[in-house]
Amino acid sequence: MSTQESNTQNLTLVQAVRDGLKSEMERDDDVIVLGEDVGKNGGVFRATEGLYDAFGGDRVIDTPLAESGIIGTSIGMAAYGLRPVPEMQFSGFMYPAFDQLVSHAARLRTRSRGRFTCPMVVRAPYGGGIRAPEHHSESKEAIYTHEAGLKVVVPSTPYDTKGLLAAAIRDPDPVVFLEPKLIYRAFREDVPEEPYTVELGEAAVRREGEDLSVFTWGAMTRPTLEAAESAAEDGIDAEVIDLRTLSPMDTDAIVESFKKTGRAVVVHEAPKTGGLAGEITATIQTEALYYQEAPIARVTGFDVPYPLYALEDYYMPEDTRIEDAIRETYGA
Amino acid sequence: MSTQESNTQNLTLVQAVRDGLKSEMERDDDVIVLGEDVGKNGGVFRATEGLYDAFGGDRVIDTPLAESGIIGTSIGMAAYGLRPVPEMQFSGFMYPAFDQLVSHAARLRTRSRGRFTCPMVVRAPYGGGIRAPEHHSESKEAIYTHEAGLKVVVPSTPYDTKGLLAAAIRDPDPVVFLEPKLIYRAFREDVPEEPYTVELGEAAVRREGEDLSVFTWGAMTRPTLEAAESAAEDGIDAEVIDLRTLSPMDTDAIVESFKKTGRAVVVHEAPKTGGLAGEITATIQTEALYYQEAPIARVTGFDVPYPLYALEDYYMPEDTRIEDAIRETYGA
Amino acid sequence: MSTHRDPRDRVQVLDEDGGVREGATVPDIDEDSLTEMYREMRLARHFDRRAVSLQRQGRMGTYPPLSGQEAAQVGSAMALADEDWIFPSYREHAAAHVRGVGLDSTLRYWMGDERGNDPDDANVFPVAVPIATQILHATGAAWAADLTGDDAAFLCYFGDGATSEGDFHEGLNFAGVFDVPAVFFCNNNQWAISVPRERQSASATLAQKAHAYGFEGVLVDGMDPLAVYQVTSDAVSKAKDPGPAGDDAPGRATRPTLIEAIQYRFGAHTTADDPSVYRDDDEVERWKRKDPIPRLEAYLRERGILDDESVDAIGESVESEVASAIDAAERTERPAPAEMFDHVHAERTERLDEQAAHLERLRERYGDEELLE
Amino acid sequence: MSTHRDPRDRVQVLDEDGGVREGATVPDIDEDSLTEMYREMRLARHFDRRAVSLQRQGRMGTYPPLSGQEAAQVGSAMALADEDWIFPSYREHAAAHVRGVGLDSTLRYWMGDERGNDPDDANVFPVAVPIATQILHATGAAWAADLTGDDAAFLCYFGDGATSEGDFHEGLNFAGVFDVPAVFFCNNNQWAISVPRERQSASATLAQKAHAYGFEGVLVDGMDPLAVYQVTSDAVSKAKDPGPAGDDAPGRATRPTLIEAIQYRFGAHTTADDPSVYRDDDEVERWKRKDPIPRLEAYLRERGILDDESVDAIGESVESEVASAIDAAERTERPAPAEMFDHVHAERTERLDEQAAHLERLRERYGDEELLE
Ligand SMILES: Cc1ncc(C[n+]2csc(CCOP(=O)(O)OP(=O)(O)O)c2C)c(N)n1
Ligand SMILES: Cc1ncc(C[n+]2csc(CCOP(=O)(O)OP(=O)(O)O)c2C)c(N)n1
Ligand SMILES: [Mg+2]
Ligand SMILES: [Mg+2]
Repeated sequence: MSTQESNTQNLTLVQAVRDGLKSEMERDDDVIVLGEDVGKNGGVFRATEGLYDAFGGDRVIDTPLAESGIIGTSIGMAAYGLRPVPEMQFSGFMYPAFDQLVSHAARLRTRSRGRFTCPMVVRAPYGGGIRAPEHHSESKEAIYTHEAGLKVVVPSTPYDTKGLLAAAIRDPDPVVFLEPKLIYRAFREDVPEEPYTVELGEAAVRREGEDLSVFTWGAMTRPTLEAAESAAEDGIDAEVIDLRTLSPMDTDAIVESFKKTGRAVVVHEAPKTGGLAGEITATIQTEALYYQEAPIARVTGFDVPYPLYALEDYYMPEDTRIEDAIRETYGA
Repeated sequence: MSTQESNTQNLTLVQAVRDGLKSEMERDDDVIVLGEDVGKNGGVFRATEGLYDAFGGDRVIDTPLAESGIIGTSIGMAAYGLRPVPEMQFSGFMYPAFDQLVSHAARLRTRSRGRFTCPMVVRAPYGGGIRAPEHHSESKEAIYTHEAGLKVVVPSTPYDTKGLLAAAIRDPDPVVFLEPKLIYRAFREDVPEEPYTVELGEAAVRREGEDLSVFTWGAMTRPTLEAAESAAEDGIDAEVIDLRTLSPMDTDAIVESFKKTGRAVVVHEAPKTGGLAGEITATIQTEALYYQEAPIARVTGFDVPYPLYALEDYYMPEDTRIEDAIRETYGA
Repeated sequence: MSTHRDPRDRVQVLDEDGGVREGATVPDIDEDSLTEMYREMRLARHFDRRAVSLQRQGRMGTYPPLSGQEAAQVGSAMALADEDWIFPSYREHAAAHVRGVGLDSTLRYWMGDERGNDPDDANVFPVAVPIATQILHATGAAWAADLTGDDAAFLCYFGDGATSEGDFHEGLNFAGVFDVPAVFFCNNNQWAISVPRERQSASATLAQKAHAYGFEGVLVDGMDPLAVYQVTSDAVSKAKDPGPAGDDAPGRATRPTLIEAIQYRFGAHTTADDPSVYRDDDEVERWKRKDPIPRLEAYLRERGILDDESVDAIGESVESEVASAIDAAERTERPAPAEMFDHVHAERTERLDEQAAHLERLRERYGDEELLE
Repeated sequence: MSTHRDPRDRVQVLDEDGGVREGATVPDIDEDSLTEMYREMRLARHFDRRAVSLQRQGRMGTYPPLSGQEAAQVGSAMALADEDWIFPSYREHAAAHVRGVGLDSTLRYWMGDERGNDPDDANVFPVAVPIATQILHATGAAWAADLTGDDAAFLCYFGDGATSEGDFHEGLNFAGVFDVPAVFFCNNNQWAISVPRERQSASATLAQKAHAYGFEGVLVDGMDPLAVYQVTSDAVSKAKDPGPAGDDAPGRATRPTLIEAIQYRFGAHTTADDPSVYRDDDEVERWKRKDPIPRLEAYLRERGILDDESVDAIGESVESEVASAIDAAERTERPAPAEMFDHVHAERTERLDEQAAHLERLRERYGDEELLE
């Protein structure tokens, strides 16, 4: 995927987060990291490990335990000219900051007609599958995507993680950066040592195929690819598209793929009702209804509060369930 | 609409809210009303006027200015056995309570496997069009609808308002009750003096039609009906369905209507991306794709923060825009 | 620098008739500034009356009046230096004007036009409607200034009701922990819409809440512009040049201060509110005796700084300034519909382009009249 | 009833060797209860060790240990009457056990089974993971009890970190305004994961934060079970039977109390945490000298209430109680997948029925093994 000439490191996704933070902090003194346990402790997932030692306590800041406080002060900092990168310890703990995020971060530019802006990246580990306690497995990207003024990014590979994070940090507006923690350490990839960006708003084709399109993002990308490979053994050639940025969404890529295949499955962990599969389906069917050959399937979490871990494997979409939907959609 | 034999009063929608609260408070001593300015002042829209005098300060309670406090204490009250009906002064000010709503109200039953429950109705005036200041015009039903464990109701007539509110209050689980303030005083309707319920989860056919289905709710119902009448003059016979309850959604009614017409328009005030029109479209096309004759149109707010009032009329869907979509969809 | 006043002692300089109270120290303000202070308060009062009337005539939307609260706003804003910032709620029209925001901007904002919220070069943050949320922005900006070595103070206004919100707590707590140069200025006007101060908190004073964050709280007569000026000056100096936290200090923080300015809103909460439903005229009359404008006027007349002539001249200049501001605001062209799409992000997305184009198509097809009716 | 202690004075009864401190009054507790207090602390300590080991062996998920905090939990929970309630965070396994929650339930919960969170008939609210959120539930329930005329106290546990959250502020503020029978019990164990107490707030004590809400704050040695028992009893009595707010009171509220119990967590924040990254062994060792268990044991031996024999017997009974709880928890059948759909609302919706049916179809088609791999 990388065509860079520079030296590379073989990194996991969470290491790529750290490397991305580090290289942006080196590039730009205005970039600061703050949050609960991000300093000495290096974050509960070690995503900020080493940054405190490298940049000191004025740029890598342990805050009091208060999410609205973290996001609200970050907004003030951003408006004043810094580029804060606050961490929310888990995306399930972002809700206390929801008001600051949607009523202020998302609106500061429009409210002041551009005099004040909010270049801030809110990072949060998100998604399920790691046997964590209640509230540690949420996947609620849809509520941020519905909010005008916010951009929403979910990387699925180490290379993209570093590049998308850099693009988000350099973006003049607020970005919610959701990190699929299930795959924080699932695999490694070569990642350039140099800073680079992966443009926001562009989907990636992870597998080309002719028969059917599967749209997904984050931790669901891997089981989706597995399902596609397995379906391929029976001659079903699925295209797998990783959206990477959920807002703004790469509608062109979605529509283009669908026009080719005429069939689609959307995969996400979030509950089905009101999840982004609905948005994607609506987009497709406005722009490409006349290409459609079968109902678009949604493989998603169920409409239940995310269960404690004894049942979470029944809740999470995985390759078997995805493959089932691919076959049904192909056969429909 | 009402076939009751009892005496009726001719009420506006906001009067029906008040009447609904009053008659449920009379029926059940456990029902209490709390919020900012709901007591002596009777609410900034006068939705609770007279209740303080009728039921006293222990059942109609002015709280400190703190939304998380209001919802959080209501959860404790509900778990203890009361039936609190907290008011959020405007739906744009519910966000500070978002965490309590989604992390607790929505989950208390499932978390304790039914030992603790949360029979609570969160009322909030919602939607735009009244030349109000910033944050007073939000329409974010989608984010509550995405939350498993919450029910979401939006009435559009005085009769329904009283009946749905009663059903919500008697419901054993938390309900978000969004009141379209644009039509709080727009028209009157005969409303029985007796208590009655309108069942949650059932859509209402507001206009029968053969050519095309329009799905909407709340304040958008009226301009939609106007648009349908106007289209009818040119021989386009639109069916108008008012969903009334957004969660659980009356999928049967949606699918049934669509199977008859094969064409649909969805109308809501909320921003397009991630709004419920996506969910409705996805539902239709899974269940009735083979009946579909044209792309489903979405007439919605734009993907911008709700503008201050000099531009709000451009933002809000109204009959002309809806009719335009009806014609396009009919002609497609 | 720190004085560690007991938060139960109210700082006062002028009595209700404009005389200097026994034992009070009059702050060191030059005559021109005193005249300016008076003029700004007169301007605010007149502006307020006119704004309410514009709303009544349908020429403006909902408007939050400030009459009665002029001393708190003008006295505090005048205590700031050029490099300092204010973070207003929605009621600080007078403070914003002192800090350089044109009255026409303020009017445009309440006429439903976001462009009124871009205060040109003034060090004034945009209006914050959601209660208490701006406290965190002020703390964050003060923190950023501290981190980048800027020598400025950040003054944040909010009401008595705002002290009940979680954001008040988190904002003041962060300010204490990171010891930022912030002044938290609580306009305790006794009411949060219809909810009286006693209903907001069981604490004896709001000022004492500062101790929970390890810094000083000060109570001041908010209808005494000289007292307000004094405590704000002290707080601003401390923010910029703190001493160590004293032994009697409630904690470690040396820079921030919470000021509770006791005052009263004479009018309605907003033009949409009817205060007669929840409070007595008697109470209003009692507070009107503390009206800051006659108090300062009496003091300045007594000192020979004002006389009938200058008072009249000020009255006229104030009227004409307000009249031209209204004129300017009303003559401003409506924002173009496309404005809506232009400031969502730095650049429009494809979706926004499509939606803007769609709106233009609708406007062409049907005309604005039909579309807006 | 109210004592209005200065929140800077720490209440202590036992010294580090279990002797009674000079001038301290020993609370009135009968011998059986003292033995029970000791046993509950031993039980908690042993349970904790076994639970950590279950997690290490992959037999349980992430677990938050409590070693070092037994006195605060047991001492406070034992001060409650039958009708009283507790609202725990996620660490109060010992308090919950005192109040009647079986250890097997606690284990089931941390084994990922919601059924462990239904504490049968115990007056114990379910575990609250989002920090400080339970404070509002406790306030709300206490308020409801007050409104309905029930005579009960509501004790809410939370950590030092929790005091920074907005919900702490709103919860205590509501409690003050509505003067509800609540006791807010802050387990200040010096750390919120890696963030030290000084980073949470610049205030000299956490107890003094009570004044912001118009009620009393009390500081207690949280590793001294007798002192904890005493201050909690006092607070519970006051909650149920308050006097008027005294002249020196920080405000109007007469019932609520904030207790700050100074203590230390000996182990990791949770089994997912490595405290060596952020704190010194020295510090841990210093605090271990205050270990509540040997302190109470020495006191009880000195009083002749315990001897070698009874201590051993308690050790054995504690081990066997924990062993059977583990056995019971591990023998519990996994919850059925359908459970997920059954408690979303009182009744399943059509959508939930469909989704449950869909899951069953998948299970039939592919089998659990393939579906869960
Ligand atoms: C978060 C939030 N909740 C509710 C409101 C509605 N509201 C507007 S002003 C107000 C009262 C504010 O009282 P106070 O803080 O004392 O300020 P004042 O208006 O008296 O200046 C309320 C409840 C709001 N703007 N924001
Ligand atoms: C709202 C929220 N934010 C963050 C977390 C993650 N988290 C879990 S425990 C913890 C520290 C809590 O510290 P404290 O309140 O002192 O309690 P302790 O764990 O020391 O008992 C954090 C940050 C959470 N559970 N909830
Ligand atoms: Mg006020
Ligand atoms: Mg702690």
